[in-house]
Amino acid sequence: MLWLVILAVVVMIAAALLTVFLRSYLAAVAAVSVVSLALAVIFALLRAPDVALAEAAVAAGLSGVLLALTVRRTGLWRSDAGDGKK
Amino acid sequence: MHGYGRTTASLLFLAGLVVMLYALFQALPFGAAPMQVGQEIVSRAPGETGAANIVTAILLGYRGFDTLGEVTILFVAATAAGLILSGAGAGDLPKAPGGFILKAAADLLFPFLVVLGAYIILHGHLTPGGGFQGGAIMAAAFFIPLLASPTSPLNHSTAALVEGFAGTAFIVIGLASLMWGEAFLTPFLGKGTLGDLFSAGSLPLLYLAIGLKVGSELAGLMARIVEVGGKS
Amino acid sequence: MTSGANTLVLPIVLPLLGAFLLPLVARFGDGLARALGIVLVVVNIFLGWTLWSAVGTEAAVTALGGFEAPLGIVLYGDRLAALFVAVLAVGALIFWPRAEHGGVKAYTLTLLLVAGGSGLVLSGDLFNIFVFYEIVAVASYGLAASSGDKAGFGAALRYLVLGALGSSLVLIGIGLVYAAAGTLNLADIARLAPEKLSGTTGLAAFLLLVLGFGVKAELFPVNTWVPEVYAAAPMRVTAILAGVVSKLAMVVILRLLVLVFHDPAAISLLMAVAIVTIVAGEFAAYRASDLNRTFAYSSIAQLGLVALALTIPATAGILAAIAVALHHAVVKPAFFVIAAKWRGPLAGLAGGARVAPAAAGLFVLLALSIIGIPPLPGFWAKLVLLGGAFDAGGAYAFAAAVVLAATVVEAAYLFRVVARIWQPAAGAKPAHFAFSDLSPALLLGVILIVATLFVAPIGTALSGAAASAADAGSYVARVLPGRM
Amino acid sequence: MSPDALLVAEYLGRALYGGAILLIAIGIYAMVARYNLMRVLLGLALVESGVNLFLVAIGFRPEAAAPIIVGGVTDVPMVDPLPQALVLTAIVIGVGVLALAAALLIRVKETYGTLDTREVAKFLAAEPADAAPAAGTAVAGTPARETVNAGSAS
Repeated sequence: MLWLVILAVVVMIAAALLTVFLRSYLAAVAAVSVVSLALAVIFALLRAPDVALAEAAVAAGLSGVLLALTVRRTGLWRSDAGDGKK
Repeated sequence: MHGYGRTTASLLFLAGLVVMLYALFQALPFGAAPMQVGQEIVSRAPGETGAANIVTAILLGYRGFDTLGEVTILFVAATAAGLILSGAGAGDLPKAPGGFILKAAADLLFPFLVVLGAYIILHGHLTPGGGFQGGAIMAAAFFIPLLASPTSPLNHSTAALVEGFAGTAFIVIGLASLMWGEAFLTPFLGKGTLGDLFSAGSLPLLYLAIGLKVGSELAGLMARIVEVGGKS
Repeated sequence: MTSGANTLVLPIVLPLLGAFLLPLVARFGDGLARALGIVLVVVNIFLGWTLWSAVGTEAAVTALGGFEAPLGIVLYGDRLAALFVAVLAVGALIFWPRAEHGGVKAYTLTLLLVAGGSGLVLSGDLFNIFVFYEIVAVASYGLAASSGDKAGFGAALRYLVLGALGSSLVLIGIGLVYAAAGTLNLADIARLAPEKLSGTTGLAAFLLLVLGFGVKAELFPVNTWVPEVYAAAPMRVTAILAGVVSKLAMVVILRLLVLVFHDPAAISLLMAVAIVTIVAGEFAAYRASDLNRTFAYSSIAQLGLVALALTIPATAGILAAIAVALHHAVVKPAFFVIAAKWRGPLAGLAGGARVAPAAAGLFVLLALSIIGIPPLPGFWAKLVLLGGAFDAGGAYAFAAAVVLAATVVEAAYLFRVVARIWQPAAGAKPAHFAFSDLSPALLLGVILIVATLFVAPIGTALSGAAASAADAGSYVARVLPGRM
Repeated sequence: MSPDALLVAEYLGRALYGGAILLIAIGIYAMVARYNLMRVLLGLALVESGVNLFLVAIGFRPEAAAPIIVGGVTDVPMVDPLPQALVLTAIVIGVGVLALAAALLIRVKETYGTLDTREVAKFLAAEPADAAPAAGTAVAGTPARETVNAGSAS
């Protein structure tokens, strides 16, 4: 179990870093969903099945869709301007 | 006042927070939860609520008032988003229908998702899952057809009707116990046999109300994000 | 348990029920929804009043769901809670949103604000307080953007981001408290605090909670949203947020201080935050170039005064905090009513006294009270605060000196405006006030004058409320009768 | 518990608390050091996830079962169910706040034509003399804003 948790944490942190540094916003949103999915796995391993289910359905699924729709609606899916440091 | 000075200050704050949290978590014993209240709930929940899933017993029984607040927050967010987006212009959306495959998939998925959502909601007091998880699935069930054919927007008035009545039901179930001289949200109806589908008194009813409310609210929220202009 | 304690839940649940029903009622006309909303707010004033007269020194306690504390959630209704339930409802009644700013949705959000705020002051459970705080917060984000003004969206989004970050800090703080004490019930935490929360963990938890709740309470450094939101939101929303909602967060901090964190380090921390808030607020108000921002920054300074009062030990501090908070709740919304019409740079206010003598006169009255000129209520509020601070001595004497210096700055910028209003008009004249524009402010002015006449009985009543709010022992005894 | 199990628990604790702190830190970094409001929102989602991980980790006990009674057996040790209930609440609250933020973001993009935090801050801090009557006119037309618009459209 220890190794599974460590693996999930590593995946989670890697995905979180991708969220910050990926240039494409749609990919960044996908990375946030990966963070939530890894978190759901951790929750399941920590004997919290209810929370794991909610994290997967609500945080990974719904808010992922929500953020992706927002990216689409604001037209950010084509550009990556206006970010980063000048 | 703005710009780099502020960013530097924020980064300093971030560094301070990380150092503080690191020091705190180092001192925090892991795996030795104090479980003052937790242990007492674990030992008393089956007898007091009749729910086999103790997280459900907490969410609907011991901390049912939190759950009412939680449902309310979704309602507040949906109302506020509606207020903000009413009068929004057309977005950057393709207005063409979503194509044959998506439509067919939506038609196929719809009954499946509804049944799955209802199952998860109704078994919330027995197995993992419940009103929130099932409600999210219900929301997906109602939202996918909308993606498939954007020209037929989700019927907001139906959603509002479900939302309003489900929220009212939660409070009315809570107030019912008040009329019998008990505190708000006191569970009623028999507790039944631990582990049966028809057990845990009024808790499954509450979860049903939550599931419907969460489902209609989340679907409405997403529909508002997608919707092209138009007042809701 | 007192009989009738079960009704403690009504000031929360009835507005909530109304909010859920409002979109359905609106099908029969927006006017009906508006009427229902207003009726429910009036009912809440009544409920607050009955609670105040029912509780006396013995607070009403109800265990929700019949699950006794500390397992379930309890509501704790003392006079302090009753007072703020009523004040919030009165504020919502006077500043009920106009139809053109969001219509039925704004009515719904206002009702939710009332429900959430009542829950915030009544709840006796740390996490439940967080949930109600979020209701209040999310409703304010929505209302802040309801003007449809261009600046509103940006201001509301920045407010939301800061607020959500603050809420995350609160959650970490709650997690730390739970990890140490294993309970979320405030009375139970109070019982265990000397043993479990006296060290650095407790201090860190307090810091996180103050930073988080400080977003609504306009405390430094998490108050950057204040001038932006107050400038962009509809005047009625600004009045409610500045006048009442900010104080509700202060009530939470008060409960935390009284029950859980009596550590000298925690007190010093809050005092430092309060002093920086006062100084930064008054100087920013002095430098502000328009009326709305002046009042926004002055509101920050006033809430710094409330926080400072909370650090003064025992009943004196709580009395001072309640007095300053209530006085500010009357005066500042009235100021914002005036600022809503007199927008633009301060230089443009010349000639205001000629165009709108009633508004100008009211402005002078409010300014005198907030500076603290006797016999206006503001004087008594500041007197109680300074008296408490000097009695406590030590660092408090320094704090009192800061308050006096801040008062001088306050007087400088307010009289500068007054002088400007009485100047002859140079170019374009300031806006004229229709009676309906000024009526909420006039009503508050009348309340201020009535309060001046009845200072003594009000002071006695507030002392009683403060004394029972300061009594941590009786809080624990009422909530956990078997566990003392 | 055996020494081995204790060691495992210690490493587990480090991994979980460390993961939570990193997640919170990365999230706040995204919120303060990147200048696009969409990135700020994503950062917010990360911070909330980190806090939720921290809360669940608090309630964990090694060698304990999930808080669900199976087959009527009630005397097995269980992990603390209370933090789990809190996290469920927090997740749903987080989604609500995120949805509202998304709605505001859409309107910000629509009315300002940019999602750059610096531009939005500049607009809000502008002197009331230009900003107040400018509900639709003056500010949108300033040269600086036009360049940004052009930049994000290309």
